[in-house]
Amino acid sequence: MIQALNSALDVMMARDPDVLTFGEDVGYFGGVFRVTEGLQQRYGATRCFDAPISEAGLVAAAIGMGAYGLRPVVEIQFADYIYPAFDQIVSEAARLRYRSAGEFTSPITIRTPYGGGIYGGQTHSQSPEALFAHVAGLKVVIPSTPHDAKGLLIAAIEEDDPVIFLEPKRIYNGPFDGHHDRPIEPWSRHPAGETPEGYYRIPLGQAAIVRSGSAVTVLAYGTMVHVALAAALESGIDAEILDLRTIWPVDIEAIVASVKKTGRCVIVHEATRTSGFGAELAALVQEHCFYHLEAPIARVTGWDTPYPHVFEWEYFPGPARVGAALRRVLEG
Amino acid sequence: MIQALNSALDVMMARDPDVLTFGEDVGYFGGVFRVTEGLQQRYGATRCFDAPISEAGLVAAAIGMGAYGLRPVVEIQFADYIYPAFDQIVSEAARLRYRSAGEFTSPITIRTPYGGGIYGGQTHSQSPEALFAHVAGLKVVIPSTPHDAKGLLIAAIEEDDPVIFLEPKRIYNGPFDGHHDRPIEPWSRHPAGETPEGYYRIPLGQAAIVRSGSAVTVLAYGTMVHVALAAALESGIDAEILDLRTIWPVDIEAIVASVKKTGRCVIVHEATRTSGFGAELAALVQEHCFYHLEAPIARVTGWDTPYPHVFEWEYFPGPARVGAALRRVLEG
Amino acid sequence: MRFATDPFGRKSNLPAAHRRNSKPLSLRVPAPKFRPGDTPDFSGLNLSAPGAAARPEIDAPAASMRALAFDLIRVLDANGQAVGPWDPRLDVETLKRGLKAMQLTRAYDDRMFRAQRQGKTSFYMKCTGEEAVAVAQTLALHADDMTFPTYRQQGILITRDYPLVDMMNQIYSNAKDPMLGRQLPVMYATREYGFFSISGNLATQFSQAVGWAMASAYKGDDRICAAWIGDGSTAEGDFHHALNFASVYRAPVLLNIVNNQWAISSFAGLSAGDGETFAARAIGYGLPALRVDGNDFLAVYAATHWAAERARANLGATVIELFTYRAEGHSTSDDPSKYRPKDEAQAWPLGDPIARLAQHLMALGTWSPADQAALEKACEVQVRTAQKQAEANGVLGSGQRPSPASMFEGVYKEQPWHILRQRQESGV
Amino acid sequence: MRFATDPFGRKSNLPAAHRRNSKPLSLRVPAPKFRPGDTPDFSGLNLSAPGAAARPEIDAPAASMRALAFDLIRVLDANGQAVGPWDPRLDVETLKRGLKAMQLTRAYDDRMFRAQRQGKTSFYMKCTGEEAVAVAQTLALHADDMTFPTYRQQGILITRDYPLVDMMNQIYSNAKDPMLGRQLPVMYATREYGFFSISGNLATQFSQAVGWAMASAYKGDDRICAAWIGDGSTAEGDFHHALNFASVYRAPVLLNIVNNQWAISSFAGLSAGDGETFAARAIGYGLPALRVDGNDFLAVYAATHWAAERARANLGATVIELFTYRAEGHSTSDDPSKYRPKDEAQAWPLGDPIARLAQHLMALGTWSPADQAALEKACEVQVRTAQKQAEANGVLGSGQRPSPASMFEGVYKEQPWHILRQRQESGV
Ligand SMILES: Cc1ncc(C[n+]2csc(CCOP(=O)(O)OP(=O)(O)O)c2C)c(N)n1
Ligand SMILES: Cc1ncc(C[n+]2csc(CCOP(=O)(O)OP(=O)(O)O)c2C)c(N)n1
Ligand SMILES: [Mg+2]
Ligand SMILES: [Mg+2]
Repeated sequence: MIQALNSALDVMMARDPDVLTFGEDVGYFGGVFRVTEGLQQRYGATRCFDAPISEAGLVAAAIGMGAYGLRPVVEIQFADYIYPAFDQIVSEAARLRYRSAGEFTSPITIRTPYGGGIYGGQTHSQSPEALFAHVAGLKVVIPSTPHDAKGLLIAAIEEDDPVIFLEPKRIYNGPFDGHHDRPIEPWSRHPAGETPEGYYRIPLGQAAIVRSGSAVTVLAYGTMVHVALAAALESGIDAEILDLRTIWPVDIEAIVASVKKTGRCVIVHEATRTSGFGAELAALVQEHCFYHLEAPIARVTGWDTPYPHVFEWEYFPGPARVGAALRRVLEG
Repeated sequence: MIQALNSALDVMMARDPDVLTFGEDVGYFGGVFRVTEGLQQRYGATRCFDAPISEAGLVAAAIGMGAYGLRPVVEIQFADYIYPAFDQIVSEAARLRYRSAGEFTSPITIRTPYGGGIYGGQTHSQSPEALFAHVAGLKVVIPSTPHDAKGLLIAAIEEDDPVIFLEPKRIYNGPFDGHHDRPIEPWSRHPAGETPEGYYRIPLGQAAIVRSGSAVTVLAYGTMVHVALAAALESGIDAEILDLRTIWPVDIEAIVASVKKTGRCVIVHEATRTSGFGAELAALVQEHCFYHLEAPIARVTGWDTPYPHVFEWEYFPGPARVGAALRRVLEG
Repeated sequence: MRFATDPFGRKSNLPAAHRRNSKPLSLRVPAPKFRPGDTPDFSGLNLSAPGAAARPEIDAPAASMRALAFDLIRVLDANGQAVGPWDPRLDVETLKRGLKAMQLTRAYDDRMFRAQRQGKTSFYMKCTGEEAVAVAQTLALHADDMTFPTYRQQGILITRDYPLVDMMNQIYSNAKDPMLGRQLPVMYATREYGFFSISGNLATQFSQAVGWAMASAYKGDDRICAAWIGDGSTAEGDFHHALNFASVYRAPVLLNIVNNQWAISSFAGLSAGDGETFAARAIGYGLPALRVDGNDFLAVYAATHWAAERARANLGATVIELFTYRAEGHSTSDDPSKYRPKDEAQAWPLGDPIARLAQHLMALGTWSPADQAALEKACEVQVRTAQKQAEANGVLGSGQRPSPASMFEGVYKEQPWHILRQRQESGV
Repeated sequence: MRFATDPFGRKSNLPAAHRRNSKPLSLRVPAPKFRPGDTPDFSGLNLSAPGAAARPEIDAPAASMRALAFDLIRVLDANGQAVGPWDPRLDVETLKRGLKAMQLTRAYDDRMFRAQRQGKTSFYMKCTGEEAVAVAQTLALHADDMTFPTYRQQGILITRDYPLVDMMNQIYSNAKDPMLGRQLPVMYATREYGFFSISGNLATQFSQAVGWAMASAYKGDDRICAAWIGDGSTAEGDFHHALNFASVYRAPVLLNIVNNQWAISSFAGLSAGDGETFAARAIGYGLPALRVDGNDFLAVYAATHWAAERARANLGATVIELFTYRAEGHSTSDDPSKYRPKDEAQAWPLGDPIARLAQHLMALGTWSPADQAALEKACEVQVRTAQKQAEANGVLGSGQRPSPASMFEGVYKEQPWHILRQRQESGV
């Protein structure tokens, strides 16, 4: 997925001189996860450069650049460190178009690795997507494969509105289905691990059905898509799995169509449960599909605690927990 | 409600020399809403003082004071300005006890006026409660009457964990039921407008049934409690209205008991809908009461736009909209 | 290696020779010199004499001009004469243009303040006493240089001839409000006039401006950018980010600190630190700092022009502290008599920017009290005329306002499904 | 009053006399002097001579000592002699205590780094080359003064005799981990030893420390407080808030900037601004600043002691820049040869703090190479012994760890219903 993201940036920087990228350690070094590797060499230090350790400052700079007419892509080194920039994102980038009646806009993309599963402890593991989904004016995108990552990042950069682009770092180097005790699989063996060369886009706002089924609908995104697939496979339950890809605005039609078909719904995310994005999904599903629902909608999520270092796998909502929820909802 | 909050601070400062309060304009001037009026005179400038315009700085100072052993109460002038302090609240205050295994804690209270209805435009009207409800380690409290405001603020100050104390500014000076075209009512004419002298506490985590009913449960807090009451009265619907008072941890037993009784549920808040706290409430209600529900849970909320100055009353979820939802849910 | 015990019985690892009884600490909470009831007395104020501050070349290294962060650049002397190296030697036409823009700004403020009191709008903020800041600075910039203002730089729009009627339409949130009724009064925005959307959240524009300037430099453009921030707002992190980014990337931006000595009820001592100037903040970032009498039109013009030339020459950012005084309340919601002496504004030794520029023109022999009276009258008429036009489009509460459906537009470029449904649900 | 047209055909309101063609702007992106493959050469570095910096009285006004923000306080000369007014004249016992603590810190780092490479833990961070910072500063404080460290001040714990075994238990997240397995390695916290919980979020502790110091002053306590921040982290807003609050409330706090010249792969020029020192940041806040050779144990001790005395005397905060060099990678996840010359650490002209203090003791005639070798050996043995004990409690992945149910505790003082239910749901 790293190469796919790198390729998306490469493609867009080649196509559009108004695209530039910066962030902590992204210039000469190419980013702590190497997503911007080679870009400074290829496009020069004024198009791919290091920023001071100032998340608020670099997002603010991006907003100013966006107001000028550029399309900056900034990296926040870990999603856990996005909070210093929260005011600039929420009060400024998100509202600029609306508050200025279109005089100024924020065509900026904020990329950041998120999620756990790497023994990163509580400040290298967080999943803050719900905080951004609550903010009118932001779009929130989360890919689950290299193929999607590239197409979605290109679409995000082309967006005229600010996009929070969350990259599930646990699957940077290969799909991960939650079986941490099994050998690591590389993307090269995964069908969506292959990335077409050059430019292509995956429109924002469209979910993908990654597995068809009729017994229950699973709503997932990021790493959890792979976990859900494993859970379906292992439980033998005929689950239909939707990869939301864009968290907000979400693909409501795809969700409603699937849940109306299956009558049951399990929502999976890694973030803490309370007021997580799963709550919104549950609310939407019951609003739109109430009369089709045959069991309570279940949420499988991270627990409402900080991400605890040594309890990584007790915390991570792995296939066993998803499988149990599938069974519960089917019994429901 | 202003006097009630002032009295809570007064009572606690008199009882406990470790309680002190500061914030922008709270010292000599007594706060832009006068909540801290007279406290500097009474307790001296080192116990009630002005802070620089630095929400992050003042929350950080409070965290440091809390680590020392004090119980600081800080004011954020408007909830709309809490975002610069987001990192200090979310990454620091909320997690300090957990991450240090109890070596250090954050017994701090962050008071802030929130909500609309005062023609404040988009930066004096926001309702950010959901953002804090998502963060493990925080408690979130919202009073709806002077009586509760005082008892809850005292309980919040006595809490050993950080509390976000959101004050519905539209009802600072009197209950407001959403009928902006009617004369303003003062608290003196409201039964819960009276505040006992001296010390009393309302425990966090307990909802209040402000109106019993059997047809439908309304979950509300802050200003919306009064709106919901008006809607019930005007629609003639036998609604049971719960004032949550503590948003998180929420009084799940009270909610479940009521919804199991009525079989229907309407959730009302002023914040933008998507990923708002109403989503969590809807998710919880359907998780706990699925088999008792006779209609989809309805959410009546602010729209997913910034709070628009001239469209105050189109935006505000007033009694007409709540009434319509009540009817819809009863038909459902 | 065990801890020793100190005189308080606590373990201590400080060698005995250095251990000391310490007196109990105490917390210092600073306060302004004068409160209601006090007689304001600014005689102790350390002001440089007019003409005294040195004027370095624009390419002088920042480290060579640190003294300017503590001096005060002044050009107009007590007799209205322009003195010293910072005299910008402006032609009379420009001086008169400046005077007129300041006067118009004041007239506009007065009318809009009154309109709020008449219930025609919800809120208003004046810049009385600070008109030279926005007006002289705008005149010293190119018309297409970008500005990132606070709510107290309405003078930029007025100097750039943005229509008064449109400003008023915004104040009234009426049918022709360029902000479509979405914004609190005074939150103007106009791309055409190079005026960035004012934010209700203090300080955020300061670091954004640096990004804009970086973009201009990145594109090989020749437009520079100026940003403003209040003394109180410098306490926000964004201030620090702005100075750091401006320094690191040598951004062509003017970072203006409007020190009007008050932030609502809080005095500047809460953000300036221990008796230091705001300009001194620049030193730690290796940026040049100019500290200027903000009520001296010529000094403000000259400093701004110097900094603009420096930015245009690719030499980077300058921090300018404009030392002035907020002569009126913070906003229509404020009552300053609650926290400062009523007559403090009158006692302010650096006077009023309009009176001082008029005095200068008179000293030059090209202006008279009658001219000044005529100008005041003309500005008032111009404002009244505009006001009539604007009120024909409605005032707050009149019902003449943008279509409520527009409230659901512009959250995103295209309206997503959920907002569309919410509009339908709203019935508008 | 219409816009004129400037030479670019754009409207302009700048008077003709001042309008100018401007060359296109360009964006400056700074870079370190040396990259992999280059030969590092620090000969251009402007270092004050040992003994040269002046030593003011602790109650001297900050404005009188601005020069110290640009000088470098050094005590040890090239021959290991202590020279100049900053010589703290420490007794030999204290010097040896410092040497031992530094050596133990280095030995501890080496073992824990190796343990990570052996898969016994997930992560580790060394402070190699920077040991004098934490050790000398801790010795110059009282044992019950509070500290707000970053992840590179493990030397504080070691100097205060916090048990090595407990530190290792934390690194291993084992059954006896004082942090209950909840935290990434190196995120220690201990109230008893006055060591605040290290945060993964950079810079946050800096302004919290000021709050702690304000509390101490408010209570009339006599404990002061010290905080540390890295050069890179000074770019965060919290740095600015810390200096501002410390200045405004005259908080008894030492604000230490550890300038080890690197922030992961980013050089200090990204946070220092245009060639300025970090100490210079203090000037704008009216705070005294000391810039110190961070590898000179005596200089660090003396500067810290000076600042501590100032704080204890209720004279407020001091900013100390400790100029040092991060001799190893940022953490076990880092490979510095990717972004800087491999031998840059060796080329660093201010040497190694342990070697320099040992040299000083030898110059005093109370230490020998054999003593030094014995100390190294003793520290290694001490660390190995502790390691064995700690590993008996488990290492990461060994299964010996706190009870999983404990993961649901301590989010709040009392476990609320939802966390209780989640624990039940989890089955632990
Ligand atoms: C982030 C934020 N915090 C607080 C406020 C509330 N507020 C509005 S104006 C103001 C005072 C600003 O003072 P200053 O920066 O000196 O500007 P001035 O009003 O004097 O021009 C405050 C505290 C705000 N708008 N935004
Ligand atoms: C808010 C935040 N942003 C980014 C990071 C990632 N990060 C961890 S350490 C580091 C470099 C810090 O450098 P410096 O402050 O110089 O300290 P040093 O490591 O040199 O001691 C970065 C960028 C973080 N932990 N927190
Ligand atoms: Mg001000
Ligand atoms: Mg560093």
